[in-house]
Amino acid sequence: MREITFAQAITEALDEEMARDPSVFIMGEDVGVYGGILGQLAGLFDKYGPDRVRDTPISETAIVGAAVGAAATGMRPVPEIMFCDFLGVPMDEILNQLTKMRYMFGGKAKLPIVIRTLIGAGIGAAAQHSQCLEALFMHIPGIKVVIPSTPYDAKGLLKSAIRDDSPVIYFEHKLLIVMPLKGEVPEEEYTIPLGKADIKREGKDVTVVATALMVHRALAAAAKLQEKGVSIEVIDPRTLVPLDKQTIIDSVKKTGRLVIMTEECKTGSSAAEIAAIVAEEAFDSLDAPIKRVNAPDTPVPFSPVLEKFYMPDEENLIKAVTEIV
Amino acid sequence: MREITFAQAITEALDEEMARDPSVFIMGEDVGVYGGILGQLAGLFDKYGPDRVRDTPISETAIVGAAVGAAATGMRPVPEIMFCDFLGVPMDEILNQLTKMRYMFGGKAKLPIVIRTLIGAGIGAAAQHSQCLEALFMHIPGIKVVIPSTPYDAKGLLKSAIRDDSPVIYFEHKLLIVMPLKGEVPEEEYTIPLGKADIKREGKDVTVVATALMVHRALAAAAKLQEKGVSIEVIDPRTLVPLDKQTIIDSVKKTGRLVIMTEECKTGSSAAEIAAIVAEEAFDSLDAPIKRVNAPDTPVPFSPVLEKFYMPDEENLIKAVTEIV
Amino acid sequence: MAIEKEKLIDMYHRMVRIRRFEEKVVDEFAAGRIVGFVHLYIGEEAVAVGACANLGDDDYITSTHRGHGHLIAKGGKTERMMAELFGKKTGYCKGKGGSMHIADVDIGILGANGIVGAGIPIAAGAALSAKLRGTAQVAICFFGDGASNTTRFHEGINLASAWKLPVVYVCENNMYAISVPQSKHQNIADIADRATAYGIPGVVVDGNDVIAVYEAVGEAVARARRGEGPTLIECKTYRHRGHFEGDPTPYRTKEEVDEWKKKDPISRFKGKLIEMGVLAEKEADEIDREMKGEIDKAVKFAEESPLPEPEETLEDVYA
Amino acid sequence: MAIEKEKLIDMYHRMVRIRRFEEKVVDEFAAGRIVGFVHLYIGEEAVAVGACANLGDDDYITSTHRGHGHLIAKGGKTERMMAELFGKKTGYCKGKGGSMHIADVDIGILGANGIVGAGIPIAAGAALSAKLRGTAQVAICFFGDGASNTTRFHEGINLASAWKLPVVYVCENNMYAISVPQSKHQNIADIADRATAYGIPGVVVDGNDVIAVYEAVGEAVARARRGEGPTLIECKTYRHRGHFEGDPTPYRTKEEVDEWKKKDPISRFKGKLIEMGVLAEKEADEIDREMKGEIDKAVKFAEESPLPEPEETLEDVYA
Ligand SMILES: Cc1ncc(C[n+]2csc(CCOP(=O)(O)OP(=O)(O)O)c2C)c(N)n1
Ligand SMILES: Cc1ncc(C[n+]2csc(CCOP(=O)(O)OP(=O)(O)O)c2C)c(N)n1
Ligand SMILES: [Mg+2]
Ligand SMILES: [Mg+2]
Repeated sequence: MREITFAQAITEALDEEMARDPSVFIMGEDVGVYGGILGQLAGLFDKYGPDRVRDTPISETAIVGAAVGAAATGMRPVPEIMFCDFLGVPMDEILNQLTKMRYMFGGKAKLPIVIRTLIGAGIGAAAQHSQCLEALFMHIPGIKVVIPSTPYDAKGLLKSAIRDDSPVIYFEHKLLIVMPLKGEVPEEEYTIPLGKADIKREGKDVTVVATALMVHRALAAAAKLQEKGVSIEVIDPRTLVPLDKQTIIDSVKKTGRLVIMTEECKTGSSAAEIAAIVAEEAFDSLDAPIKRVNAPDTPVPFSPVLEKFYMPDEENLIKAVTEIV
Repeated sequence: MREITFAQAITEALDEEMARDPSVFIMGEDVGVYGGILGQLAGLFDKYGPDRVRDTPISETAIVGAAVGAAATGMRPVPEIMFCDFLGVPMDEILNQLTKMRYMFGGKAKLPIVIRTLIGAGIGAAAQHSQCLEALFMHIPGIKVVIPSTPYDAKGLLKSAIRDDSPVIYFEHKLLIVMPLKGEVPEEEYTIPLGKADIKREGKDVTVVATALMVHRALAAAAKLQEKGVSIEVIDPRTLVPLDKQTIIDSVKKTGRLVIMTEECKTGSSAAEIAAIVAEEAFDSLDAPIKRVNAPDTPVPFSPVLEKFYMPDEENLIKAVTEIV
Repeated sequence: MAIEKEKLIDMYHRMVRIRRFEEKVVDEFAAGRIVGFVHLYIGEEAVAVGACANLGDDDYITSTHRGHGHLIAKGGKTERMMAELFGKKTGYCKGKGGSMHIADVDIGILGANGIVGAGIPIAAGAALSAKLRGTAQVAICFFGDGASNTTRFHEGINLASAWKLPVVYVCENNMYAISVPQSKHQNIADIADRATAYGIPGVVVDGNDVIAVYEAVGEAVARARRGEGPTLIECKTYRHRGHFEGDPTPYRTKEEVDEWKKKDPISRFKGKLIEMGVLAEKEADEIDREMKGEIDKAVKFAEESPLPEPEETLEDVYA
Repeated sequence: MAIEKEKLIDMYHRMVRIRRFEEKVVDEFAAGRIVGFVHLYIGEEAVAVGACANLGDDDYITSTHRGHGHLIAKGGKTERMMAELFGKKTGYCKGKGGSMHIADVDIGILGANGIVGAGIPIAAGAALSAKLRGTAQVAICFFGDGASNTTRFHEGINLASAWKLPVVYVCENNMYAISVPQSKHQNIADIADRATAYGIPGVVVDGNDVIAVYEAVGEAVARARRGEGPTLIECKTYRHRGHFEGDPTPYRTKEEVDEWKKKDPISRFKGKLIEMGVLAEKEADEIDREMKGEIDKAVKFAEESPLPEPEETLEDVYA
């Protein structure tokens, strides 16, 4: 099968959905001529023009607010917030309009909006351009949370997100784009349903749930642990809301051991929620404490030596696994 | 001992700290002549005047941003965001300035700021004026999170918060103010250290961790459960950051059972983090699944019948406890 | 005066309907049958009615926390509004929204809103949608003097002006943001001056003169439909009641309130209509009775409607 | 021209120091010894230097993502800056901040900032602090044309004007927000016109003329110190390099860049100083050599400085 990059997967998904449905349009900072700050939108401006690929002022509040107004009146906006770190700016629009309007109106409005945004450390971008903020959105009812780890997933999930009638936030890990990560993606059309985890590697001793970049580090750790005779099952939830907890619980029933690895700051992360679910709903299957491998509770530091220490890696995961097997 | 209301406890703390330290000042919407939307600041404007009790425009971004600038240059601002629901507006200032500046500057700035704000449902204020958002701030390193349940705690914790050299967010549950909840508070000065849980009731069968209004519902449930012969220990963390996990773990070691009850939407709540900590650090002491009693993952509905269903209550807690004893 | 008689009478109808609706809300709130935050529009009716009189059913409005007037002016049904205030299943939001969240998307009402200024970018978005879909729809966005200091005001109007969107921004300057007078919350006298910042027209209007509002907004709506972009219209007005029901109003004097009550937009309009020979005193009484009757029926409808089932709390989060 | 010779020469020094510093950064970034996002100020030096020449050590500035120039103009040490860019322990932020977060609170530098417009309310807060403490300090806030469309611009300047705070807002209009030209991100030609919205003076200045900037900002600083509140000053300028290092600049032409290079603020100022008889060509060369030497030393200092220990990641979160 042909291989494409993570960024190309995103471009293709947008391209196909825009071709398919004239109500889909993009708006954001430097999405036009620039093609997205990391090139995720290359070529779309030329193909669809300035009406459907709209450069905005630096006005994240207006971007999300206008998306709400456009969606409530029949469009399917795909706004971009360049880095997820900037989601604090339109947070009120997300917290009080986007995620609540349908409910407050008694089910009368439909808000088919996909907010695309970059997450993650690893390129020396420091504290305000490197965060992983998915947990904040997990905690706000009314928005689905998508966090792909491969070009295949990125494309299939983005297409489903755009077709979904509810608000979605879609996180792109910048290192997967910059590396660039390549992966197999069929020429034929496909979609991936939101809410379906993917078992990225089967195993029987320990369940590791990981997201985005951490999926790759978990797989690398799993390969090393295999050499030591420890068999790891790596589960990529792909969407945190809806969360496919059944796949996780089924795996824990098999392995009896769970480690959750995400790049977020540990306290209050998506890893906490997954741990809490398993401690509540699959307690009897557990043979060992639930471990979390996360970034520390600090901002992301700049210096490469500090940033490396900050980011969870294979060694951290191997250590956590070793403590419970 | 004399009894005062929850609102009076807050007023007294502010009054004493303003009298003590001329660098302390208040700013926010309707904090002046109006005395705070629920009267939490009654009398302070008359006593300290418009320079130190400053009515602001409806500009939450500027309120927090200006607090950062003032604090970095020697003042101790106590900004108010009327309802926590509005914290989405200055979220960027919180996420990227307030909580990160010290770190990004390599430890060179001190930001002694206390953001006061109202949380909670129960007065028919609907989706945009009733939320409990403490989990969002737990997940952002760099800010301490205070959530008192009694007038005594409210006063002692607020005084400590104002004296703390780090940013603090201080949540006032509106129902505790509106009821109004009264409680014993000594005339003499006292403070309560941040990071010290309070065992509001001792028990031996089940540990219940609860915050804010839920502490009172947990105590009411505990009284009923006592009649059925189930002995509940009720722990009020009082601060979620720093979290006194030792007191919780020690209690779980004694009881072997844990239920966490907060008014937040369940997914990604502070209850999830507490569950995850115990599942990670006190797994061997657990004899049963960790239960969470929370609001559902929905916005807060308006109609009193819906709002009542939405809010966790004694019955919900009794049911959860009954499932694990 | 080129306004047709029917139009004028219809506007008068709507103003009275709003007033009677809200007077009833005062009583029901006092009686404890309506709970929560209720912000009344009494004294400001000319703004909503004058503005909305320029719109059709498929045009849009965004409203505020003080929304009853806008909704009624745009054609909202008083019985479904009252039922919502009573928290009933037959309310516009099935009891989920309450006063601050009433909406009727089918007739272009994109919701009252509990977040000050939130409607400003939302209205821009609705206007963008109209533009992208190639319709002649416009959006009117209502907001207060206090809202003109929010993030949403600046980013929303800048976007609308940069993109020449068909939206009319109607600022209801009632001189206070809760307890804070305009002179303390901003260093300008006329909010319309802020139009300069976006290169769009800014207009000051007597907000208690429904015809003046109608005409100013009419021009702006025409401009918007021609594709020339947004206008900022400031309507100077006053709320007779406290910020919300229960407000002790320590921040203003009785004299000030009395002064403004003399400028009551409904009596003024009535006087004018009588003077113009368009309305007789008797007809005015008739309209008043009719509206009272409608509102009584609305209350009865609300009373007799069923409450939602508690489990409905869990519905309507996702589409 | 009432400016003293020493002052003029000092300003020239600072402009050259900024230029030499950043030219070195270009090389070090290309060599991979500096990583992350690096936004260069080359071509805009007159703004920072002209503005900061009005300040003392205890006055404040807030800077931007494009901060090197502001920091050097306000007295920041190039060796500690370079060490920070190298991620070293001796850097201003012990390696935790990098280019976008360099600060020196001791001399009033409240930080470069990776969030566009974030400095605007922060500067208002520093000015409020000065006012509350009863000092004569002022704050200068730098920001770009793009930043003038953000939430922070509006709320921050409105607050500063409502409270008459001693702050000067210096907008560096370099005609682009990354790839988006001003004409597309706002419907006005002069950002200074936005002063109208806050009832404060708005001034347009040639941002490549350091003396013009110095004088305009000087007047605003004096006004601020007199307690008369903020001023908005727009400096028209241009960045010679891409938005950040690595930017392929598909959004502008080489002709446009060349046109602006002809208006280079440093050569212009040098020409003027020579013309005024304040500086000789030889002295200018000497200054250049001196600055080059300083920057070479800064690089050496950075190179030879130790890296932070990985565990330092965990420090400095709480006070
Ligand atoms: C973002 C936000 N901040 C604060 C509030 C609290 N609040 C509700 S109404 C109001 C005053 C609004 O003033 P204005 O815009 O002039 O409208 P008016 O009430 O006068 O009609 C405030 C501060 C809010 N609802 N939303
Ligand atoms: C809130 C926010 N939104 C977007 C960005 C991404 N970004 C960084 S610089 C920039 C352009 C800034 O333009 P301008 O204010 O004109 O400053 P200039 O770069 O031209 O000096 C953008 C969009 C950001 N850093 N912060
Ligand atoms: Mg008002
Ligand atoms: Mg610019």
